[in-house]
Amino acid sequence: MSLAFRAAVAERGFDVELSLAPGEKVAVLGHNGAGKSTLLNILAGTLRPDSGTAVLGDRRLFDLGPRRRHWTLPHTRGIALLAQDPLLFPHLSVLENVAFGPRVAGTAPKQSQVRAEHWLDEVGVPELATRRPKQLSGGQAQRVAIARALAAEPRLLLLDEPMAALDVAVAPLLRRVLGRVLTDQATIMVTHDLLDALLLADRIVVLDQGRVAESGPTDEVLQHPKTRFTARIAGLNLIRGSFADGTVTDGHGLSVAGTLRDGVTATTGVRAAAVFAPSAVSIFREPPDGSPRNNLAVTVAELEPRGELVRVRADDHHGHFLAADVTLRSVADLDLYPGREVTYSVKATGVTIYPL
Amino acid sequence: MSLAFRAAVAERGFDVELSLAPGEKVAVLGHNGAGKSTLLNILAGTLRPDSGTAVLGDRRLFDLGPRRRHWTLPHTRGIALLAQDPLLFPHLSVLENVAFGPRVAGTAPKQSQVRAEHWLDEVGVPELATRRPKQLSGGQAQRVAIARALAAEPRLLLLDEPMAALDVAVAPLLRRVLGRVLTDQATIMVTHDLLDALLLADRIVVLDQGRVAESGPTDEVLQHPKTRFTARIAGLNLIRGSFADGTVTDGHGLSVAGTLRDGVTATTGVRAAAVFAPSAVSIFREPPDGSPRNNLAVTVAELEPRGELVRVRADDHHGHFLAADVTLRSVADLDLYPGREVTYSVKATGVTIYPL
Amino acid sequence: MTTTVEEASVRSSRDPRSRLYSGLPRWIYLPAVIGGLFVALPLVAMMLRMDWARFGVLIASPSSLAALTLSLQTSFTSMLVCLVLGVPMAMVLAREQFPGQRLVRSLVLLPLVLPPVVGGIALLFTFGRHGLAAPVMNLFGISVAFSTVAVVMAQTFVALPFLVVSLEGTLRSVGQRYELVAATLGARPSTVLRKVTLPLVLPGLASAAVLSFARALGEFGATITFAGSLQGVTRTLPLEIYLQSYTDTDAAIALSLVLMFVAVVVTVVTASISERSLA
Amino acid sequence: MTTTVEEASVRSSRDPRSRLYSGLPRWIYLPAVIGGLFVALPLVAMMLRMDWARFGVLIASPSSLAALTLSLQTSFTSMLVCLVLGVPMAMVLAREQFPGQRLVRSLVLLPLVLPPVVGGIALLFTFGRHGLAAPVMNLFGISVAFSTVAVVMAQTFVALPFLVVSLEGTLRSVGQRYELVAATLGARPSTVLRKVTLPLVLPGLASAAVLSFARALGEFGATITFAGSLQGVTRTLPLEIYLQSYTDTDAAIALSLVLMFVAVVVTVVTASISERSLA
Amino acid sequence: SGSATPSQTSTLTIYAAASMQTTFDTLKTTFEAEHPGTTVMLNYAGSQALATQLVEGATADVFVSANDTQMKVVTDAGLNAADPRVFATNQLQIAVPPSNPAAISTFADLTKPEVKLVVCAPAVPCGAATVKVEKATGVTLTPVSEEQAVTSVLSKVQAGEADAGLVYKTDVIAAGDTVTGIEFPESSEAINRNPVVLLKSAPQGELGQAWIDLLFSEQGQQVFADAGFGAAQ
Ligand SMILES: Nc1ncnc2c1ncn2[C@@H]1O[C@H](COP(=O)(O)OP(=O)(O)OP(=O)(O)O)[C@@H](O)[C@H]1O
Ligand SMILES: Nc1ncnc2c1ncn2[C@@H]1O[C@H](COP(=O)(O)OP(=O)(O)OP(=O)(O)O)[C@@H](O)[C@H]1O
Ligand SMILES: [Mg+2]
Ligand SMILES: [Mg+2]
Repeated sequence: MSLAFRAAVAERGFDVELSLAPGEKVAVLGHNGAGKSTLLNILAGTLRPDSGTAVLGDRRLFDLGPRRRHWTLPHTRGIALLAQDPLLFPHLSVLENVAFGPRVAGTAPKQSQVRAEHWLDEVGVPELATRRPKQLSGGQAQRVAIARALAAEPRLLLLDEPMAALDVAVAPLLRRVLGRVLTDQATIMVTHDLLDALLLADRIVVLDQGRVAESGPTDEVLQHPKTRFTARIAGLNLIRGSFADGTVTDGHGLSVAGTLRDGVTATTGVRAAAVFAPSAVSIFREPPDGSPRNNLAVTVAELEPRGELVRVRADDHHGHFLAADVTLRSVADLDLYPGREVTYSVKATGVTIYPL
Repeated sequence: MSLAFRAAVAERGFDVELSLAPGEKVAVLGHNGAGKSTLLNILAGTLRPDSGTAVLGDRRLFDLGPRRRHWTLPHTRGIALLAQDPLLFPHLSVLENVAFGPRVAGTAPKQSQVRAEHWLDEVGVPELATRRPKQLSGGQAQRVAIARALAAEPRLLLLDEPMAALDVAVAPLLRRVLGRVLTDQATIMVTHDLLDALLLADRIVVLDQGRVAESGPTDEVLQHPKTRFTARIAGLNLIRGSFADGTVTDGHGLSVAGTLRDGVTATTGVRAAAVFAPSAVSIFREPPDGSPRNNLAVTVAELEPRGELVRVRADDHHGHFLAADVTLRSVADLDLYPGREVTYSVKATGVTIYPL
Repeated sequence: MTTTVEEASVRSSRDPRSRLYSGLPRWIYLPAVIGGLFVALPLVAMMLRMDWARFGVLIASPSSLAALTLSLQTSFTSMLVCLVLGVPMAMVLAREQFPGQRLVRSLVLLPLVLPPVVGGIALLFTFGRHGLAAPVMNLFGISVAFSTVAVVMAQTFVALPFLVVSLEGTLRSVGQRYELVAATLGARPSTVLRKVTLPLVLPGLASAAVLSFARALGEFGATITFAGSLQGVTRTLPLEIYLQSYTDTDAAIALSLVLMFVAVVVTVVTASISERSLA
Repeated sequence: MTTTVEEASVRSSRDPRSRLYSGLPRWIYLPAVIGGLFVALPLVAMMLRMDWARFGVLIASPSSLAALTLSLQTSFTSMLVCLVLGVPMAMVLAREQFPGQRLVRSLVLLPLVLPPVVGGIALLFTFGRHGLAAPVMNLFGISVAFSTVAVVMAQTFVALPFLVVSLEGTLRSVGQRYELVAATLGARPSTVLRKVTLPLVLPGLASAAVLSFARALGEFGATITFAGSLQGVTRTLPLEIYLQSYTDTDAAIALSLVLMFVAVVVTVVTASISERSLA
Repeated sequence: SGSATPSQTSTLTIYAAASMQTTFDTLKTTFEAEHPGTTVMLNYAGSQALATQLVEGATADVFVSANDTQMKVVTDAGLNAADPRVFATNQLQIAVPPSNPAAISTFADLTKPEVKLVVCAPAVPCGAATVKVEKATGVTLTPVSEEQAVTSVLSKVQAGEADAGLVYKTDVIAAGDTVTGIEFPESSEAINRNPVVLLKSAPQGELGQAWIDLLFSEQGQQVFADAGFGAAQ
């Protein structure tokens, strides 16, 4: 089931073009308000764009523009949408919820029930069949919602942050369920979570301010981001500039030394990206006198705790916000706070360079 | 302003005893549903316990029990409560919001305004005075809410996850504001965030299922937790048992070798805790043949992504869930998933042992 | 000593449910109780005036029974008509946005505030023999004057706004999210309506229906003006009460009490049912 | 070809606001429009019947003007009384939990369904010279029957439930959180009420007040029974309409149109004000 | 005390059946001219509503009923200062729309099956009169509606909803040219009497008596005759 999609919603500053190969699973990443939900809603048919066209497999979903007013209703599209809130119908039992899709498609009650039982089994909660939705935990409800969406046998499944509302303890199990049941299912999944993308998606599409910022195979995009925005999502620091002698120098004169990515070559003057992980950064109060080749004077902008680590973001005065991960203890010891001047130190072996 | 507090709410399984030295700042930690908000609501006077007594400074807040029905109304207590949602009065300007406390306490309009301006200045947003609450961002609104609470000059300030609803980018700035303005303010702050506790609190109280699980000076509790629950909150693995020969052995025969905490001694047979950080754990598919003294056979239970790292929790079949932090890449390389059998390997130098 | 304030505030603590702070100033109970009494006393006064010994006889007279039966039948029918017309109206008002929506909503509300007699005159002007709709109605040989149908029309006219207004509120507060999910699962709009929307708003629908039933039950002015008053055909309970009040005040009171009783039972029962199903 | 379904569904797309899927089956517009016409046509019919050339003369007669003035005065006063009694009632119903709450709520609703004439009789039984409250009232030398005060009482009796029911809904949906915050900032309950609760529910309060004003404006049956019909003292606009209908139907229609006009203006204006302040 | 002292202003309160509205409004002007400083307050409603109000303690000087029945309610309660007197009488007429679509000309025509006839319910005075006529003539009417009030009968004839209605002659005259009245001899079988009485608790007893006197005066009787009433008894 291939998808060709283009749509614009002026009011939301949304203008996205997208195409999917048959059976491909796509993760859509992006900041809050980037237009991820807008994309899914247009596809599902609950929001009509100002203009655009979309074709799923052999069927036109919409074709809107000057003089073109083709628009199909959601229930004719074969596209199921599952959001953060499972939204199980509260007046139906779990089994009836899952059987809803088959039933409204005209399948006989008996057969619908069999199919519902099959999918409940697939998502690992066959024992919940007779419960009411309000008797379920968040994780159970979300599994049932997945079963319900799949039982409708959609040609395309849309998932809008399906794990965002779940306990951290439940999300991994659900991720595993999804990994198993989505094997042959064309899927577009919106997520804030790198792990989802990594484990479940063949391709990543990054949206920024209603536009596609980057798109490509999952590994490639995450390991070698081309835009600073994607780098930030992937949790990496990225500096773009021209390459010369193992060093990338940006327009403001900031230079970062590093090692070329395996198997690539670069000629002097070519546009290139230098990428390093926050964990590769050490923080010093005074510029250190040691082996690391890269010492950047920065001003701490914000501290964001992540478990035992704290991610420190700092302004390098060249237009970059660079992240470093340090321990809670170091934050206290170094007396880090927004506004403090420190030095980021990165070994050249921790920096990967590749041409853009 | 010292506080002596004891209260029980049978319906919520809540039974907490607590006392505070004058001016002490306390962080209350605990799982969802542990009773943190219940504690604050009883103190603020918006919830009446079944029984209990509380005295703040020289004033009795309540004294409930068989035949004892002393209960003061919230507005007479001098206890301000600030929750996750800033709840600025939408029909008043920012300045009027902050001046609300002084005004209802009978201060003259002019003076109230001066005081409101002072506190807006303190929290760093004097320029917002004339705005309406709906014209503020989440972080701005929360700062104004802090100013409003402080302008009421409460004898005790209660903060219920004041930063939970804020963008990660805004929280650190607000934390800094709090650190500055709360200097001389008796405060009880509920938080899920270690960094808050570390930076803002003198003391930590950990609640679990409506009871105080642990309580003590911040550093002591976080570095040397006494209960597994607290260890988990502090992001550490804890095994309790009896000490013998540099090793702690629990009731199920699980042994962990480590090094004694600086400056303490332990005799054989004494009850002791062995603590190690998730980052000290390496994961192997097969038991490795190397220097680490501790190799524990475990079953992966869940994967929880945290930035570039993934926290793996695994069951050691001795009643512990042990955490390990590995990179995203390792999760994929090791093919980790819930149910997989692996080995956790920890060097003895990574394990701290201290008597309980 | 601050005891006075404190003690007073614990007064209601004997009720275990009131452990949450209500924050009401104490003086507010004074006007609230006065208001409650103002509404309740007249009802009590009516009961006290009743000659209970004659109650059974009074309400069992043939004309009373005929009126009661007719009232229950027509009110029930009106409720059904209100459902058939009012549910779609509420759905369109709640789910669609169109220009002039506010005006339409306030027009629909108008029968609430129109004196019912004026409403009856307006109905005569519309559906009467020489009314606005007469040409169309004559074409189909329909004549409603002086028939039970006219009673139902008058009752529907005054009761419809109650149903529309309260159901629109329910629909808005339930929101559209479940309906959208059902659509993406392949359910066509009619199916969504039948299998999702209506079951979801059932408690609200029930209480809206009851409100319209109760209003229809009490309808007097529009009925007498538009439908007339003939025993067994158009003379509903309120009309019978009015007529009885000429000759036998006791009978009128007795019938009023019956009317009130039916209304209270229906509303209390529905309220408790819908509260339970919401819980 | 699925064109038919698709094309039809885009019909409303000329309205830029309807970019969101409403999910209504198309057939639902049929009963909705029929329902709308059923309510609107009678009002149109009345306007068509009006002899507009005489309109000005008819509504400007001394008795009409006296009735209009009296109606506006008494309805406004009733609205104030409804506010004074109804706001506390709504607050207690919304914020407190007490046994029998459901019964109290349905008793308060009763005047909604009681035929107003019966309501008037009940008021006579209570506040009339020989009524239930007479001993108390005589003690203070108060006599209300057949005075303008009686008109206000009759109107308040029927209008109060409108205010209480709609305000209680608003109070519940606004919730108690702001009130609790204000209390922890040191505001006593009365201050919270004045400085927080009332300003917060202002839009809902305004529309509830208007609803009660409009209902009071249209009150007929209880007024004529309890207060009588003295020009300038108790003869409000609906009573004048009733009297005029004996002799001059045109005048009655003209006055009804005036009544409707006042009601629509007041409701539309308030609706748009409260929508604006909610936005 | 009040009426004799012209310098004082006084108010005379009269509870009058709604059917008296036109005539009493005329007489009010006359009366106020003759008694400077006096205001006449007229409370018009159905006789039955007025009787209830009086029994429930309303204060008035004069009660004017549209029939003997409601007067009896008041006298039975002992509220009267003197015996009621009948100052005018009234007779039924057939009211038809101006076009007279059913071509009614006699009382017997009302029994034609295609005629939509509305009458008053037996409980109200005009209905009681209708029953009397039926009994006296042996004719059985089959009305489509038995209305609660004369106005309801009239408005249905005016609207053309009914082909004919039985109401009082005075009502037909008051309705002007919106209906046409048809006299029928059988109406003499049921003469309706309009009694008036001074009330015991009258605050303005003398003025009240003056009003009653006005009703029986030549001038008063002329006003009633113009409105279609029969003479006092
Ligand atoms: N109902 C709406 N009406 C108008 N604009 C809207 C509406 N919903 C969202 N927007 C705007 O459209 C843009 C895209 O929003 P969208 O919900 O698609 O973002 P998102 O990527 O899903 O964000 P999030 O991660 O917060 O879910 C944002 O600027 C948002 O403010
Ligand atoms: N209004 C309520 N009525 C009854 N029980 C409640 C109510 N609110 C909370 N509880 C129960 O009381 C217990 C303590 O809840 P509380 O809100 O104090 O937890 P918490 O520590 O603040 O949790 P969280 O981190 O989720 O805010 C829980 O078991 C909860 O289910
Ligand atoms: Mg979204
Ligand atoms: Mg909480």
